[in-house]
Amino acid sequence: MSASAPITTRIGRLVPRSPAGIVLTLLGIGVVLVALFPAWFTPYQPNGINARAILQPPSPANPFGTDELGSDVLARIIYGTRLEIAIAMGSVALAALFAVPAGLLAGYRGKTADWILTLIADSILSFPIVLFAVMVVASMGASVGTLIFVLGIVFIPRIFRLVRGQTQVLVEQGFVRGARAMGAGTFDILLRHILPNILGPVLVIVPQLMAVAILIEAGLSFIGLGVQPPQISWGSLLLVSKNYYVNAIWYPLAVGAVTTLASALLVFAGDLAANAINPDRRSG
Amino acid sequence: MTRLLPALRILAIIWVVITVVFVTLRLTPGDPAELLLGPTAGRQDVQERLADIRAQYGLDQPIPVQYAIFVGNVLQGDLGESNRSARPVISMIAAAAPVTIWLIVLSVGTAIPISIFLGMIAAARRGRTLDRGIRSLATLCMAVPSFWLGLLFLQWFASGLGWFPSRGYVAPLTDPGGFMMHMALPVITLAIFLVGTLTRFVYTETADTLQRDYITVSRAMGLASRTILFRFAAKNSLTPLIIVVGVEIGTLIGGAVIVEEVFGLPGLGRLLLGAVMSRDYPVVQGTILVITVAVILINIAAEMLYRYITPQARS
Amino acid sequence: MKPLLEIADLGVAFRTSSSLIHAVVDVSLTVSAGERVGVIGESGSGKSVMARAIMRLDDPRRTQYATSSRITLDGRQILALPEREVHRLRGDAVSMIFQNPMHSLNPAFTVGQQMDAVLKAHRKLPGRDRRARIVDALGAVDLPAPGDLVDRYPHELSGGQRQRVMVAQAILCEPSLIIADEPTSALDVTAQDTVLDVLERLSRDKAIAVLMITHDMGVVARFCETVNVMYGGRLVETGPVGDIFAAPRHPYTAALLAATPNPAAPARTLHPIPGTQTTRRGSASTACAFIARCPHATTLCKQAPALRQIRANHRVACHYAEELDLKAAG
Amino acid sequence: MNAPLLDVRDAEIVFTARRGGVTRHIQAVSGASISVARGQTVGLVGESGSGKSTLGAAAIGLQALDGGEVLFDGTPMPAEGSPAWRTLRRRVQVIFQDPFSALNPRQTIGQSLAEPLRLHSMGPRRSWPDRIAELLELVGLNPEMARQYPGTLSGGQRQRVCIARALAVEPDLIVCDEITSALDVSTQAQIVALIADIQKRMGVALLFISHDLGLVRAIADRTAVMYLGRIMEAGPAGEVFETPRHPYTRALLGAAPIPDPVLEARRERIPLRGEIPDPADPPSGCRFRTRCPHAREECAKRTPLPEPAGGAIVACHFWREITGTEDRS
Repeated sequence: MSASAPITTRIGRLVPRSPAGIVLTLLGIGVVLVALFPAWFTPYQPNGINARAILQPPSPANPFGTDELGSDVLARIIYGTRLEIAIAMGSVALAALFAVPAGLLAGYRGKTADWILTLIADSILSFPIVLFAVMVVASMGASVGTLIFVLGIVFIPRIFRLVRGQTQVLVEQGFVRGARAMGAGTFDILLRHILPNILGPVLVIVPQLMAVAILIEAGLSFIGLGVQPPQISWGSLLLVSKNYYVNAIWYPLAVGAVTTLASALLVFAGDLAANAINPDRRSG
Repeated sequence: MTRLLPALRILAIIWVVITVVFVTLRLTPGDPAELLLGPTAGRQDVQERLADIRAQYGLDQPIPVQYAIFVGNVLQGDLGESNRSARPVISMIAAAAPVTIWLIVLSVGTAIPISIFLGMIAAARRGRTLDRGIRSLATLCMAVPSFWLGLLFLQWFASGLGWFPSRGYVAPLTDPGGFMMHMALPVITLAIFLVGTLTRFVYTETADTLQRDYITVSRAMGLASRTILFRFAAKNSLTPLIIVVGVEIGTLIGGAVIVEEVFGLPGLGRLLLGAVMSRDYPVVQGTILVITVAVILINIAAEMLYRYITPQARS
Repeated sequence: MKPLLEIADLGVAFRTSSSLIHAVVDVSLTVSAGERVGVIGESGSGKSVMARAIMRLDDPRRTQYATSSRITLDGRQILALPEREVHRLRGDAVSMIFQNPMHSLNPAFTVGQQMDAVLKAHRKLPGRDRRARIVDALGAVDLPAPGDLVDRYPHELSGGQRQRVMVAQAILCEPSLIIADEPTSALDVTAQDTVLDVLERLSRDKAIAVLMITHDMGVVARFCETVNVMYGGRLVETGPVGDIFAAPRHPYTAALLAATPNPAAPARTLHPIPGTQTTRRGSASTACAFIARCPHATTLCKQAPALRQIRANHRVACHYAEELDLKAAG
Repeated sequence: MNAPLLDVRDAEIVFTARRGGVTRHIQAVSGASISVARGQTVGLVGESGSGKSTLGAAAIGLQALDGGEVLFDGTPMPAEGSPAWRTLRRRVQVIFQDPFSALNPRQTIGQSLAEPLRLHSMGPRRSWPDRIAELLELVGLNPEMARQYPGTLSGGQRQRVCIARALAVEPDLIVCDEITSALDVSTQAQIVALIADIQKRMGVALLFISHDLGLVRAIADRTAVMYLGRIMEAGPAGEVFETPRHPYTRALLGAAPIPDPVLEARRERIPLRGEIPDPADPPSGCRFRTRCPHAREECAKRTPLPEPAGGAIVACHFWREITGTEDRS
């Protein structure tokens, strides 16, 4: 019965019902708030230098301890969230901006446009992400902008393939064939019939891509090709904390655990959303 | 999938890859010849060398000609010389490649059986505690930054407990035991990520297969659940794994680049990162080209193997 | 003589997260050895659920059988047997054929490999004997060149051929009963004709009883000796095919007949049944299942009528079974 | 006014499919002609792979022809996008098989019904809600339903909405492509009764495509029987069903079960040999010859052309002999 209800309705229907959905939604809102208003969540400044409190172990005042300059590690993680979210969301948005129209065009028109676009997408896809990033960073220099650009490029084929595939399926659906039979133009069909029906599936892979973005950011920053200190991201904190595995294990441990947890929850959210738009997978 | 003939499509992709590598290098601000030459401090023959490089890559020529020369060189296997050591890039790659290949092969070899086991068990016990546990673990494996995990392992198992040597590499033929000891932690680190991805895939495929009509038919015809799962459903759900492993090789190489850095393995990753740090552009360019083309070829091989195994796709 | 299969007061309900869906309510029917029995109903009538209950194919964690339910096959109480015992019967004493032949065969294995697994599960035979038996079964369903067919993959066969392979697989262990769940609904008429021919001949020659689940009155008329009409999870009429088609006594049976297209009848003779069948949630309703769509319903029908005998072997669940002039209505 | 509303002449449609590097030319429709008069219902029967749906799509300009022509109201198909094309899109409508995919799940029923009104500027926008309510009532649905999404509707209700949508622009011809094959028997009868009633009241012509002989017999004035891309026999429905002349029509009628055990037992069965041949490599001459019980050498050499037979046309070299001999026995 609910199999063909609007996708957003189905996601909307799921979130309030499943406890996991509620928790994740609240958590998501929380993280966005942390990114927007970090000062609400910690009394410390991220770059506060305190020579008397260097590399202190966790305590009630500093739950994750302090770093090599005496700053509160939790405060640094909190202030790093903003850049993390900006990179994850920015790259996905950038990719969607190009991939969605290209996918629609390839899936709807087919023929030459399709194989040229698919060829480009497959070519980008055949570069290992990290190598592609290393190459571009080597050429353009390391910065947050480069990172967003690189991730945006590598996400394009991933969104493109999805949109193209969904479009190809939808084009064969009765309501699209019917609209064409009634004389609806291409633009009309894409805008009224196809786009609204692919938004759901696209939204479902967004959390997964954001998780990839967080991991790649961490990896690249760690090898010095991503976010450069003193800018704070989780990746740059992992780079800085590299030297304290022996003397202040809580420092890298806290940063790494937060990164892992964040990307795991994003993957999990993606799974939940996928189940919501494809319920037959669960109920059998 | 595309209308191009498969072979033509592969050639086209490789051509695009070569072009992208060429263009990316050209985008770099500054004189490409100087970049290719590398740091010039303390060198007497700068102008001469620059002229050599300009001639070698045709940098004094218009861009299209430069491009043609570049493609021509690449097709002949000439990836230029390191601007640091003046060694041919191709021989540097050949020297570093075995380490990376070992790392990847061992990780894949470790991850596949574990993933198949975990994924199939989870699918067979779908919806129960064991299933949830396995899938949460898999998600976590996928989400953990491997270099961080590697450093923790180094700290605990190498520095702390002293079970493994902390960094470095020994060739398998010189000292098989030492090779295994040096590779153990990097392989585990990479395999953990792969186990996450592959377990999730095996689970999804198997759970999907178990819902198919033909599985119901097998049950209705009285086949044992063991037979259904391990003889029949396994073939349906594990053949696509070939394709996925092929695709994951690309991701894995990205991981290997960083893991090699952490464990001090002298593989392609270190070669590449070292080259980036020292602005050794011919090496950067050559390494990326070789690895990417290798990944493409591996994927094609995986696809061919899949087609060979799958009866519907064969005809 | 004791019937081969006896279903008594069968009730099947499915648990969902929020409610209990009563799919089958109080269904009783019998199948004698070698008999071809039809079960007809539209989607939601519970006919397939009933068929699956005979083989206990539904997930035991979701499925609930009414406590009074009994399914007796050849003296065995199916619902009381341990799972292991039921499993031994599946494909051996009882076989099942499903609706969609395109999905019933595993695409990754040859016809022979799949049939061999079935034979291996039930009979201890050397490999060569098993192969001979498989080739025989494929020949028995009129498939050409059965010796070659064994090594073919399903995608090389047409829908009609695949369904005949399913029939061959069903008869491998010489069952006494075949449950055929809409075996021809996905086939073209000519392929359907062949499959029904094969099933009919096997049923006669080997005295295999067939329980034919279908939505098509034409298939019932073509294939069955007796028919059970189901509506809304209940049995509303049962009896010999000849009697029921000549003089249906339940308004639903009559309406279904009038709504069935007939290639042998002159034009414009299709009479729709108003309204739609509704699925029941929560407790089973106490009213007649057909009350909402029945042109003859009265207040009496708020009490569910029991299935009662009106002629030899002909039973109807309608308060007005004797009074209504249903042919005229149709 | 004597010209038929729809006249498909010698339609040829070939699909090119590439699989595993091999190009296959699937001859979906080969020299098929069919015509529909104003207000008439023409049934097009055939098994899967017969090309009936492709022919139906070509009849209303949704499928390009590789040969032959389609005349609608005496004029050839206009170029896509031309003003005449837009007019044509109003005058011909189509209803598809699967009611579950026929309506956009993201649009309300009202929005779906407004689409044809908007595309063909049917009256001022503010008149649409009334028009939509009127249409819903016409097909026996509650006008309130305009606010619902298709997800809450049953298959039969959705198919009614599709009928309403087709009627919204007052077309001259509706192609019904297997519109009831996804429905239950009782719902099927409702839909067929509804469309037959509307046809009678509004005088719209129907091209009714179906694999169900009984259904076609129930609704059609004329019937065409298709096999492997060709029309085998066509004529008044009663004549085709009662005195079938083509061996394929006879086999098809012989295979279709009759919901009457008495007639069923007496039904003459003509078992067909083998399977439907590959449409990429159809038999030479008569397409049916590989399965025909009466096939001879001649059938492989010459393609039988449709010739008049009573009130019908039959594409068989030997129909006289076949019907003659069997009538005597």
